[in-house]
Amino acid sequence: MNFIDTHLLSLILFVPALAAVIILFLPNGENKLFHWFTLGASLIPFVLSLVVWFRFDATQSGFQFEEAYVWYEAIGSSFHLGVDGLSLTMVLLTTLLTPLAILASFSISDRVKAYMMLFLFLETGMLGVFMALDLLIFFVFWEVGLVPMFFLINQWGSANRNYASMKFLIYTMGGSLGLLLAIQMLGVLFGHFDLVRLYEGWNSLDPTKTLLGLPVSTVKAIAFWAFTIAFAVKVPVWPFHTWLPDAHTEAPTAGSMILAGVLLKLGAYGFLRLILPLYPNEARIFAGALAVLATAAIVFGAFAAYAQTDFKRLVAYSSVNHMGFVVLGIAAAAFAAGTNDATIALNGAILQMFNHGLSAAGMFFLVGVIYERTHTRDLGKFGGLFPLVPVYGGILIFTSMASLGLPGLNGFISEFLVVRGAWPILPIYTAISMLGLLFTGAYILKGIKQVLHGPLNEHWARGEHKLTEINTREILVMVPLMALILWIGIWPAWILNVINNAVVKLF
Amino acid sequence: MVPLSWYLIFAAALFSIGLFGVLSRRNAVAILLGIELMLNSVNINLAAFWRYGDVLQMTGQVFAIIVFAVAAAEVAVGLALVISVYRRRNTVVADEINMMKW
Amino acid sequence: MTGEQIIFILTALFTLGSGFMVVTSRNLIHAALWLVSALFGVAVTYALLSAAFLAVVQVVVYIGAIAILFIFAVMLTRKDMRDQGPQMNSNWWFGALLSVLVFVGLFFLLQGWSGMSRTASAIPAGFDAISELGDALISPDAYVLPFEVASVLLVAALIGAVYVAAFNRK
Amino acid sequence: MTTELLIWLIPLPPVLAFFLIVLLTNKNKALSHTIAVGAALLSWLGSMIVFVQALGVEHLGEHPLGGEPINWLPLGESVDTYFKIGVLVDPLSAVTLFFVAWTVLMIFLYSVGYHNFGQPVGDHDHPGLPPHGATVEEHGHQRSSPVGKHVVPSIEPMYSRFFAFIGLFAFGMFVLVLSDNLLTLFVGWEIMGLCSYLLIGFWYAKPSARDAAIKAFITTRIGDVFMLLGIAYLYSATGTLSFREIFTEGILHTLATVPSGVLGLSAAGLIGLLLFIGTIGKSAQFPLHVWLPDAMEGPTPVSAMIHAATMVSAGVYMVIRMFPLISLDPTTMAVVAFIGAFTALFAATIAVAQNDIKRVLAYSTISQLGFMIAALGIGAYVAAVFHLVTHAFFKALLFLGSGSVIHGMEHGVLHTGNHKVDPQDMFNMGGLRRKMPITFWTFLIGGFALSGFPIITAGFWSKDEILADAFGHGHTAVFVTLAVAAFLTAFYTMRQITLTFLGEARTKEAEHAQETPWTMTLPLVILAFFAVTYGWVGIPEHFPALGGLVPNWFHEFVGGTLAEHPEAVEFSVWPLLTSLFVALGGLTFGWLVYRNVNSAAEDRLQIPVLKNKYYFDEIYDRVFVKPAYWFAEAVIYKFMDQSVIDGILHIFGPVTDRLGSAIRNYFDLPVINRFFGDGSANVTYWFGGKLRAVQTGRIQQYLMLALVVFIGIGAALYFFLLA
Repeated sequence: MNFIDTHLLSLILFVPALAAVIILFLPNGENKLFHWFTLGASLIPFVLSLVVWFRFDATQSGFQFEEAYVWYEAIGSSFHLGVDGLSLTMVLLTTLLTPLAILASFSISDRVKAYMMLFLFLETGMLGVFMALDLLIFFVFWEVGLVPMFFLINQWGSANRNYASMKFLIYTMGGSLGLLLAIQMLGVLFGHFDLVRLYEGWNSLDPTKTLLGLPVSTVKAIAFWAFTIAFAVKVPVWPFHTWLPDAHTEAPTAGSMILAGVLLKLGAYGFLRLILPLYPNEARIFAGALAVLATAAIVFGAFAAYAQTDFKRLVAYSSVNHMGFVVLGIAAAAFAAGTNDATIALNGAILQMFNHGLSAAGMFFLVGVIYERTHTRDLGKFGGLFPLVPVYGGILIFTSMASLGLPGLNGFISEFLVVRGAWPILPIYTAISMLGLLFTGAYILKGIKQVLHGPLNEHWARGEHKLTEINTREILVMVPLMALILWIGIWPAWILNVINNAVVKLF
Repeated sequence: MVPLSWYLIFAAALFSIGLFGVLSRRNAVAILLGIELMLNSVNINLAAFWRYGDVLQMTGQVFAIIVFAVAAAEVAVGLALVISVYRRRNTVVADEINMMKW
Repeated sequence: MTGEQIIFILTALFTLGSGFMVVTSRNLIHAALWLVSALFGVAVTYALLSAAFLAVVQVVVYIGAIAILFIFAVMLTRKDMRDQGPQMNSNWWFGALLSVLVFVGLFFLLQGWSGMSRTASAIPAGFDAISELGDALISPDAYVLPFEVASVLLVAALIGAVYVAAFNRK
Repeated sequence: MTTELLIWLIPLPPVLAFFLIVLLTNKNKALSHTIAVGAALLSWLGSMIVFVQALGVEHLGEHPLGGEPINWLPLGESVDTYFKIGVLVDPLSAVTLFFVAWTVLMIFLYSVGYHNFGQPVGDHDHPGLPPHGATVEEHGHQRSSPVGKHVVPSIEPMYSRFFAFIGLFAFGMFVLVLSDNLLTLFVGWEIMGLCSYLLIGFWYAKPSARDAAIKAFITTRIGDVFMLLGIAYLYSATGTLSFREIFTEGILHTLATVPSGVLGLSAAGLIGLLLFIGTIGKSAQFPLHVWLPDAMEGPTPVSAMIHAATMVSAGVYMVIRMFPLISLDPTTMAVVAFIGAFTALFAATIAVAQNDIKRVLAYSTISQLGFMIAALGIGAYVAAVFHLVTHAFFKALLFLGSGSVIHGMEHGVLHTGNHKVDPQDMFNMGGLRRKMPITFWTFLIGGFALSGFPIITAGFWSKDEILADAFGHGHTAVFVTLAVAAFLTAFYTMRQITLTFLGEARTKEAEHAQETPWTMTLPLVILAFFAVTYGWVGIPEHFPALGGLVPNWFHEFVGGTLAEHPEAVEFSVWPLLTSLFVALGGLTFGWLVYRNVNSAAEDRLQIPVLKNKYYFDEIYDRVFVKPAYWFAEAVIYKFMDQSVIDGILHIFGPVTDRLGSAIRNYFDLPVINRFFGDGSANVTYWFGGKLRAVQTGRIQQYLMLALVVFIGIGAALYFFLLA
């Protein structure tokens, strides 16, 4: 047990990858075996991360469960892992959503082996980003996550998958180009990539000196934007968001769940983990610009979602809208770092990340459920399905309401905290983003209206097209999500406590 | 007394003669004969260095013995190869054994 | 010029002459026989160097075994006992040139070496070279390992030779 | 059980009922309604106990019940900055709790009968549509039926679901009333918003119901987002949302003096205004009133829930709750007064021209809420609360009564089988007083209370107090506006009663209407009791003759909520005379005009502009809804995202493509490929071709070559290094 105790994070990180390798040696064609094996393998990190969660000491500052190994000594990079309240929340989200996404992919019958392997590799990639305390490792995992997702979209996606997957890949790669350069620069300057030491070293640079022949402030500003654009693409911040509707829409259901649930969080996590601590001054200077973009994402995202006729696209745009609140909170915190308002805004932003992970994954899954049965996502082709699928309808309304930010469910808490935190700092942007909140209601209700309500579309009522009710497996996917949505909505203290302590200690 | 240089020059001369045989003879067996001469010249050197160096150290003679063994092995394998080639290609002329040509 | 020197010169001339005949005689049988005489000259040289064991082995192994092996090989690889065509290849002159060059090179190198004119010290009284050699060959402190390796090599060569020269079993 | 714990527990039974019904018992109708009604009963019981205990507390306003709040959101560094929630029962909560508990229980009970429990399952009923009736075998009491079969009302297909929804709704209201802070109040507020959406759209398969539900949700949400901003502002300005902490002298003073930077308002003014916008949405005040009449698409108990007991009251309740804050800024108060008074009159004029029995009541509700808002705007705190309570009782009574009427009419429709007859149109009714006597009498009481029929009805006392306050404090404009609105109220109420119950039956369906079962009439009777008697607890002391007979308990009790006990206004005869005149005059005038009107065509008040509600729906559709959709689709999605952003991205594609092919054609192919690539290969090939001659395969030549090289290198080394 001692080994497990001291290597918890490594185990969480590499169990999926190991399982993926084992899958390689399983006999071909045994789809059931792949399904259950992958599910089992993805549950191990979940259980382990629960262990971490309960052993985590929220009152302590700094990173916990740290592990450091020699990795690339020549350039001063070490394999340094560790979690604080911020990353632990995200790790938990990832390890929770992955088994659910895998359970959701049980309906996949095409090249199951490769699919499941990609999924497990994807999990490792995402977890690595959240755990890494070394910039180079961070970047490596950042890119590692990209590849499986590209193939998931490209191979198992729907009609327009080539376009979508290329757009996703190129967009993100383009963004991370600057990130890599900036990371290299930091590495060259300091001779190491260790985040904990960089927090101190980078900020204690004498601003009057010159670096690489340029004033420190200029170098920092350039590096700031390099980081920011990489993360902004991933979040995505308006106007870097157009890859998102395409990728989400074309990805297979489970892919969309993970894409919306976790991958978008990578960008926001980057903001919180790297940009705010490393560039407090630049972040304050450019917070206004960031707030404009966030507000644009909230408002335009909501409008664009409202304009959709494709159910999945509607949900995809809702992600732009919701992640806008995360960025708004970050912008506010950047502008007034250290104040109580900033703390509240960051609490809201991080909780919103978690909440959006739950509700967006749920929404994408529900879209997937109905898509699997009807093979269409066109809102105009549904209508009045509620009597046919009452359980599905109930779940859909519940999840939609979480997405809409109904009080009593999780989304409200985080959105309120963001609004509360941002209001005294950025009142105008906050006020404008309320317009987005209003239209959030409009597009959610539009979705429900077109799918469930109204006169029954007889096409789905009988015959071969008869719509079947959501099955037990699919309900099982939704139950943990819904339980958490409700739990956080009613009693958020258990998670907010961890987040709050991290925020107070970190910023 | 015969100085060391005499032996060495004698060995060098014998070596050169052997070398000439190796380089110039057409017959593969003759080439092996040349090699024998060269090996012998080396052996002379070894023996001479033993005699003119520390007599109590037997290294030179031991080496000479080992060279004998190697020479015997070389001749055995070499002649076997020649015979084998002769069987297949009906020639022992080195110029005609050029299967390894581009 | 001492007698020893005279004997050496005679032996050397005899050996070199035989060697020359080995590489030049048209008839391979003759060449092999000339080899025998050259090896014999070398054996005499060993004797001059007080290496009695080597001299004996030279006669027994080289002349007795290897030279005879050559003669067999020559006979086995000939359609008839007569030699046809030239025994030298077309580049023989170049070979000769290179040989001379090598000799000249070696000569020059030896000229430049300080130990060239060294003379042999007397063999200590009671020194038995043969038993010393035997001890050296089987002593674990000395050369037993190379000796054993050499024997393994011989066995391998023997088996290899049999294998290579054996009739094609196809 | 301590009172604090009991207060915490009051909201729980309905929400537990919701989850129980949804998850477990939704297949069993009887069990579902038993659970729901039982839950309502439990909450009612708890509320009554708390109410009675609250009555027994001296100076409840200063020492409200509720106990210590608990930490809910850990925020910031210390427990001091954590967000705490708790419960609070002060006089305002207590009286609200009283009427909420009663009306909720009555409505739950009423729903059992309204949704035809005990009736057979319909022939062609479909989830999502109202029941169409079921054909049953002849039972012998309808001998006129020639085929031996006849149609009776059928049970609602989604019966259990209805009880689940109203359970959640009741939960929301209890949460709202018992909250000690604005955030949980908002939680309850929004849960009710969701429930109203679900309940208005209960018959979701009807496009009209579906659209009405969305309209209700979105329209109220407009107010909600502003309210949320107000909450955020208040929270950031004071660091707390707890009523007990906000309504302290220091904080209120700070809020009143700190400028907000917007329109010259103080912070308190802006917060008040933002919160008030929430009320405008929730309580359907002008200009966000449009959703409420459409909300009539829901089943009638829902209308009663929304209009009387819960949702719209919630809006007014919130303003009353925040009155100490809102009253700090005169500008905000003026806005509140103006909106309230204007809405009162505006909605009353529309109500005059409506033919749908429920729509009349809907506009009447808007109008009455306007009264309360206007009362608050002029500072008449107690009068507003009083009217809120009495209105809740008599408006619930009226809605349930109208539901009873509709139910009776539907019975008639099923009997005749003529489904073209709208059972809600008053011109299809008439003479129902004989068919449905209990409904008639209770409706009459409710109607008179609404009109403010003097002395006996509760509505008179509360409305009179508002008018007296307006007059007494010199708000003449408000006074006149409200007086006119009150006159119109009496007028359209009498119009309604006349058209529905009096005269002769105008259709065959009305002739065959039937009295409704006890589950529906019992709530009517109980509510009618309160509609009359509740007014007597608030008779002004100086009222001629009656004043002083009963102590003005209400004023004393509710006034204690505020830090400064509000003074009762001086008695004046003018407002009394006015209210007597408008009530009796309106009633008489209404009866006179409509006793002989037999069809809509004869109704001279069917003015198009009134009938079409001043075209607000159309205007909003043109000005907001359609442009919003156009903006969303054409501008944001099609133009900005797809044309501009993706367009720019798609430029990258061809440009990169061109660039790539240019590089390929002009650099890669000629330079790299042909010169360097092919060139180096060619050179290698050429050399190889030349050099291959060396590879003769002849061992002696190799050896010679090696020797040559060896000698060469040796010689070179010798000459360059050793020499």
